[in-house]
Amino acid sequence: MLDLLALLLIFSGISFFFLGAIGLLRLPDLHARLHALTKADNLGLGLLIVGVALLHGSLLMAMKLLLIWLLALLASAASAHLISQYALRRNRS
Amino acid sequence: MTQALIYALTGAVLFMLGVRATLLRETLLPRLLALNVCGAGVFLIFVSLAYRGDSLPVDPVPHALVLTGLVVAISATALALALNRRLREMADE
Amino acid sequence: MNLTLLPDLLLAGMLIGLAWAVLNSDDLRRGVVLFIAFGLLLAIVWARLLAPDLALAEAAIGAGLSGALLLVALRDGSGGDQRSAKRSTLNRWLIDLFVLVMTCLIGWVLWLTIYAEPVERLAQLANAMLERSGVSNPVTAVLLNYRAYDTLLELVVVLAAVLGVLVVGRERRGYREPGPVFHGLVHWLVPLLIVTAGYLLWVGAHAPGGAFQAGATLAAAGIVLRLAGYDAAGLPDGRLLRWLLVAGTGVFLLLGLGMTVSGGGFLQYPEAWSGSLILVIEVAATASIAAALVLAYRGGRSDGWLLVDEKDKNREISS
Amino acid sequence: MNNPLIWPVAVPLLSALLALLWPRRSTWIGLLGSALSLAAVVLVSRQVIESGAIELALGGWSPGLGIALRADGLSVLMLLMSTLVSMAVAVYASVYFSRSERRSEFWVLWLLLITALHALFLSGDLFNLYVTLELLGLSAVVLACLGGSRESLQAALNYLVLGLLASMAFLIGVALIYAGYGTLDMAALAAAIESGPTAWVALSLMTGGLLIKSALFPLHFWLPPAHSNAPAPVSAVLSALVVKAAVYLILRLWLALFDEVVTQTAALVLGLLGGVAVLWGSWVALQAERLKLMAAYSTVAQVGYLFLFLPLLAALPEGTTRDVALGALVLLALTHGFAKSAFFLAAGVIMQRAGHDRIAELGGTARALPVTAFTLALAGVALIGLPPSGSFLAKWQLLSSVFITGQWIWLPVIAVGTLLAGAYTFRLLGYAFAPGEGVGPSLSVGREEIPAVLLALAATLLLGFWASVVWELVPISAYAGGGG
Repeated sequence: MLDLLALLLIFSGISFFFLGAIGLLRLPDLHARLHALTKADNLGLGLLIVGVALLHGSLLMAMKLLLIWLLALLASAASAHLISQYALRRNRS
Repeated sequence: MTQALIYALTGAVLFMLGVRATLLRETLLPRLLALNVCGAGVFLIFVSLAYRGDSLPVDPVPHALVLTGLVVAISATALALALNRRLREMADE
Repeated sequence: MNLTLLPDLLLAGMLIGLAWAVLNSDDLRRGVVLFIAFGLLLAIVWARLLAPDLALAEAAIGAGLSGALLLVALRDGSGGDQRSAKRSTLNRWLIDLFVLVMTCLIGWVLWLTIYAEPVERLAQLANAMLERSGVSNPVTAVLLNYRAYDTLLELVVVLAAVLGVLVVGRERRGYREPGPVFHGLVHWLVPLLIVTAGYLLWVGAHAPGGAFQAGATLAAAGIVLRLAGYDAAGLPDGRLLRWLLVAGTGVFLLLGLGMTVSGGGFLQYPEAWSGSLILVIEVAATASIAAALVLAYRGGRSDGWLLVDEKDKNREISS
Repeated sequence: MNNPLIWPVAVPLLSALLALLWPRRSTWIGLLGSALSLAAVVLVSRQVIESGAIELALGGWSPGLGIALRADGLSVLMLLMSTLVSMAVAVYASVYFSRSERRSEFWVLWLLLITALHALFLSGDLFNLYVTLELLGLSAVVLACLGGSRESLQAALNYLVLGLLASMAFLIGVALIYAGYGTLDMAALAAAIESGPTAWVALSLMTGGLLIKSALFPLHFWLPPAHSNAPAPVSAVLSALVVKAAVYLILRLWLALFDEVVTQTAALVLGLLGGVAVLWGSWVALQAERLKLMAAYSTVAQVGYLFLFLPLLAALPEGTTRDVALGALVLLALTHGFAKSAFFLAAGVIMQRAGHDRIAELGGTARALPVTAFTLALAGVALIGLPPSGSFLAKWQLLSSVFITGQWIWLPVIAVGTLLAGAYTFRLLGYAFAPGEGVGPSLSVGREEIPAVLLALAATLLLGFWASVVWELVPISAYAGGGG
């Protein structure tokens, strides 16, 4: 039962990644693409990590995975910010 | 051992693709990329030799060799890039 | 066709496709970014082939630091134009033929040696001797015990390369002050990277990790600092920097020679001590590797070079 | 302490680190380090002469799992040449770089280069050889661009890229060997290797890489710019030692390791390339306008001579005749090492005094710099192969091997090559001994002139009269099936 839930979470995580990738390819401008990418990937990674933690079933591993998620959030937020800032500045000048 | 063979053959292809690009390209940066791909091919061959199926312990010797090779490769890349930058500056002066 | 091979075939195909895209892209910036992606994919392949030590090293060195060096080279404008060499059609045709023939030959040999008659290589011996090596991570045992001499010479290679970087290059311009978001990130990230490096160094004795991964992580901290406008990138100057660069090779060599003088062979650790000696060597090596990699990113000094420090300068002026 | 094999590597390495830590003392550390390396090599040589080939298993692990250092006749001869040449060049460099800003950098990298050479000559492990090759290549590249001119940097960069490609080819050969034989130790491999696709493909890849590094025609194009634009002491070691290191490895692989595998045809191909290199290199050297460029092309030709021996060695039956031919090859390599380093140092002296090295404007050299002109003449004697130089004896043996094997095709190559070498040497000497004002007068013999003349004397007299030592040492082999 738990395994089934985990698999469900993992698959929905993966589909978020997939949607994010489609968004990256299809959306018209940079900001919209960034939006699609970061939102979808952060959520997708979160679901994936919860799924993997359930499958693994140990608290220590769950903590480690949580740490990874937090770091990835931090990195993607900061880099999305930097990229959009750069794009704004370039558009202005 | 089919997995090992797949990766070893991939390594051979990567190596020769790298050689080809080194011979065909003229400027430094593409050549450096090509040499790094070359190196990746050789490393892939080494690591696939170490792999003996998911159940047997791997052969650690090729892993250590590849680790050494990686560090040597980045040292050489850094030196080549520095030389290239100096040449560039001299051309501008 | 065996279905379990599908993921492997997919990974292998993606590697080749990415390599092709890297090598044949006319836009250099695109080539470099694809190369970083190639490195990350390679890290996944290492993990698949049960080489977690390499996966860590590839992600940190192969994709991370090489990527940073290449990107900064693009920023310097050292890309130049990206035309392929003006080779004649015959020449190109000959090169392609040569490449095809050699690929087939190498592939044939690999098929013969891996598939047709598997050879017993060093796996069993290396794992059997693990008890006597002082560590329980077999890769660390090979790197710092069985084949420690290779690693010593490799540290010398790093030293020679970084001296070269310093001889030819002047320091790059630093970056301007970052915005508040990046500044905040740096304050979190740098301590975290340092802690991670320490962890990787310590854990290398019995799990994936070790001096190279730790050194690369530490170097990443230095690069992040420099990106955030700290021009020194956390490195000291002059004399201290020289000691830092020499530390890895020096400690390694002196310990090895010490063992020779005290009656053993070169780098023949006394068995009871080998674990701690390896740790000492790794700590020094981590410091040197990190310093060397950050220097490679930063470039030489604008005012001559690190071999000349303030005292020397004053002396030369006064004489 | 009774096994001295680590010291030829450890001493220069330790000195390099010290020179990096105390840059103000770097000149003295460099000279002392070179002298102590010489002492370490002498220690090793004495032991090899007295008790035969020696082996050191590093870390106490059996070779195979661990790495072994091995010294036999061939490696001892190469070690002796490299340490003697580098000692003399170091003395010259202490003058050449005395007022240079790059002094301390030079000494650190110089000592690292010696470390790499010694490690390469002693290594008994294929992957370790790759690491030493890379160390040698990188330190040579950095030394070559110490001059700082645009041409020297461009040449160094090309040298670096080609060197990397060459090392990759070597490394994939090593990978195939490990795939097929499961060991990297050269002694174990020499015993296990057998003729077959694995050995053929691996050998051709490794040889291909090494041919680039040894600048055999038509892969020589990187050498003349790199060698002729470097600072004089660096050119001397690049031409005399670094190229020889690659040739040494080819010899090692072909004679000791792949003795069973090498076919007549493959050896013939390399011999033919060597023949073309002799003719082409000498011809271009004859037309060179600059002294250092002439010396660099002469190196291309001299490397060609070494490859002429390969088809002869492959044809000769194992035993004394083959050892004699092998000894002649080594003798030729040694003579060229001494003579060419003397030549480059002399060129450096002239360049510093005259400010240029255009051959046609060298009139007056003999009057202004008699010792240096004498050095050029002596080195020329060795390059042509006149008695009493070592190369005279070597070429004599080369000819006699041609007679024994009946491979007459090499006879015209040797004859024309020698004539061309004579022509370019006498052309140079003609200008140098002619009256003129190209080179300013000098009052005394400078310290920088002595090392060159000693090297030239070593090439002509020492190797000529003590050539028997070479023939005694060469048959001592650490590898089964190699050398005799």
